[in-house]
Amino acid sequence: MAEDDDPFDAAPPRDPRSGEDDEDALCISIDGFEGPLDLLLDLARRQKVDLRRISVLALAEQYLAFVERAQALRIDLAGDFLVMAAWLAYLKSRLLLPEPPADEGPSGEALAEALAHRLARLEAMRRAAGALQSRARLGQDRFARGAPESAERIVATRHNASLADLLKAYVRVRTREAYTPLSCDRRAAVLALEDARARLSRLVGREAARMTDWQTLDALLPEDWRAAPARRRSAIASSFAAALELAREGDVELRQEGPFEPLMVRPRREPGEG
Amino acid sequence: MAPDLFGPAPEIATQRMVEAILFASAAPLSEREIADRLPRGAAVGPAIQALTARYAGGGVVLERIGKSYAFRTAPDLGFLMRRDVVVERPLSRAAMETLAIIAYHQPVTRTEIEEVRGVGVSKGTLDLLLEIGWIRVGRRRETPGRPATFVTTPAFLDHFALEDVRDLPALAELRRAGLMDPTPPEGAAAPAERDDGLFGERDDPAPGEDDPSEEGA
Amino acid sequence: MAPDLFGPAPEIATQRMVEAILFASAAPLSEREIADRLPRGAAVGPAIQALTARYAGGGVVLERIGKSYAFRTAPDLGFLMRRDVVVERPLSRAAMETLAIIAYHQPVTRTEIEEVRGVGVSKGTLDLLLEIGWIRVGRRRETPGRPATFVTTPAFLDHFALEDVRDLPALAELRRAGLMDPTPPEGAAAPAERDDGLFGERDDPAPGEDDPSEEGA
Repeated sequence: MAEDDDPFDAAPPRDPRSGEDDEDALCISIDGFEGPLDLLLDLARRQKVDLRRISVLALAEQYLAFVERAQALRIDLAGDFLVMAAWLAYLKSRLLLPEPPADEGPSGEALAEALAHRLARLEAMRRAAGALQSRARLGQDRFARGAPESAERIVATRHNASLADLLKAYVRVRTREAYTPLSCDRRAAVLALEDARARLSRLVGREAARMTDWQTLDALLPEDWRAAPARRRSAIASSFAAALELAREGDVELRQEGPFEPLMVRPRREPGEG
Repeated sequence: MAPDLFGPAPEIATQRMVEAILFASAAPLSEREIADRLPRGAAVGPAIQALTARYAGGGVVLERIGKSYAFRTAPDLGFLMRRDVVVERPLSRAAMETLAIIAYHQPVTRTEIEEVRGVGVSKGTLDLLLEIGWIRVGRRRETPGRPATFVTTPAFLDHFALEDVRDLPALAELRRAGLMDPTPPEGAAAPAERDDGLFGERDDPAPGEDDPSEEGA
Repeated sequence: MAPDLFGPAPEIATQRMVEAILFASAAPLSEREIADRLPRGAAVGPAIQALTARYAGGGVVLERIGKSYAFRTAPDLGFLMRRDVVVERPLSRAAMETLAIIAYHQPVTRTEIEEVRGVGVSKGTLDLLLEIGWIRVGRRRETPGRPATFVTTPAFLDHFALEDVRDLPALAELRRAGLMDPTPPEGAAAPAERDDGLFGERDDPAPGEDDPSEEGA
């Protein structure tokens, strides 16, 4: 590593997974690598030069050798490791063979340079992560006032919620929705007109004595059909239709003050009764 | 550690250390307790005296409390600390979900919120969000019944450090790469889960329920 | 209120008050927040400057964190307090790298993070960083699919002792070396050189899917 253009003023962290520099270290399990790029970076570091000056050809050969050895040892390589191997084999051929006519896409050199650049970028961020971690961190190296003072008077309640809470709530809602069994919904969400009518007629008949005044249709909905909106909607629709039928047959009277006002119901009274 | 710690005169070094320890401590500390944290042999007493003198007259003073010491606001500045504060309280799950739906689907009617949530939304929940100032009543929807809609406010953006509601990640983005864990919560499939209001109390829209949205717009 | 408040010269009085307010608060405060608690017209800026100079080199220093200020123990004295620290589980290497990429490349999309790392952002990583409060959602990128972006927060600056994101270690050098750009410097590579498909699968967000902006007001 060329010390003079090292932006982080520190030797790159030694990757504990790479162990010693001997070739056998390459036999380590690939489990330690997060992906082909991670593995390539580890191989590139062994060249001990600035990442932008590595020999991509040598790197490609090392990678291919690694993959070959892994396959000889019957280690299962994830697909992306093999895709990278195929691409590096192609790159190697482009680097070794004479350049084809210009219109055949990027030159081998350009591809190699792009790869080296990618590795340098990843390396830079890896080093940056290390540099961040070694800063004087709050709660480890720097400390806030241990006993913040306040003679506070509580005047209001503020509701606290973080963006993470908000996003989670949304995913939760949408997920719950996706998992709600449809069949269950369908069966449960419809109050049959017959049922509504039977219920309303029984209620009106039985309550006739006590039900002296108008009541909202809402108040007459079955108890367990009031909460969930879908069930409630269905119950209102069925009960309304049932109320219309009963009114036509002369059992109840209906009244509504205006559009969208509550619908009122009462048992039909004999003329002169009220 | 700090190799140059004893670069300055030892009494200055000790003073700095005592200052830091007292500052970071949640409770007053005795000379003994301070000494326990310092390199062996540090002279705590003189350091405390020097600090007391250095802070005297400033906005913060080093006070002796019994046998212990602590930094405190200068007594004449107490009025600065006696501010009116607000206690923070987490938002209920129901309110959080309602808010999230409004944020993502605005302008949205109450019925639409209920459709997305799969459970009723109590009036108290919407009232609370209106009261906090994170939502407001938007334009009425031009559909039968002309229901009121709800939208989020600038205060909402402010609180969640968002520049625009459009910046909220799409559901697909949240799910992909597990930005937010999408495993269904237990009881996810329970069809008629009740939204029991904010803190358990006030759970039912009052009969003759006056939707807060009716007044708005 | 304190009647003798303006006994000393006003700038000294302001300095004392600013000192008291900042000292009493564990969280960083902006000039604005400080001014809100002071008598009208108090010059907060000069007081902060004077305090910064006065505390420099001591065991406690006045730090600037973004647009805010806070007293913190001097970084070289951490060892004195460390024994009281609740040991937090260190972030995974993946999470730390993701954080670094967000910090250095902000605003950055998830796909861009994956391009740098060469692997998908693992489940829960962004989640965790959001929850810690070191990152937040930025403006959507105005490219096809309008992907969400991520940026760091003031809490990130505070935690890592940065005055500003421009002060990230070696940022200028990395920029000069072209390492902040997705392609090699001076367009040496063929123009069509985009490394998609070959390495990290870049799955672009499906356009408009569940995008709140589509339905938004």
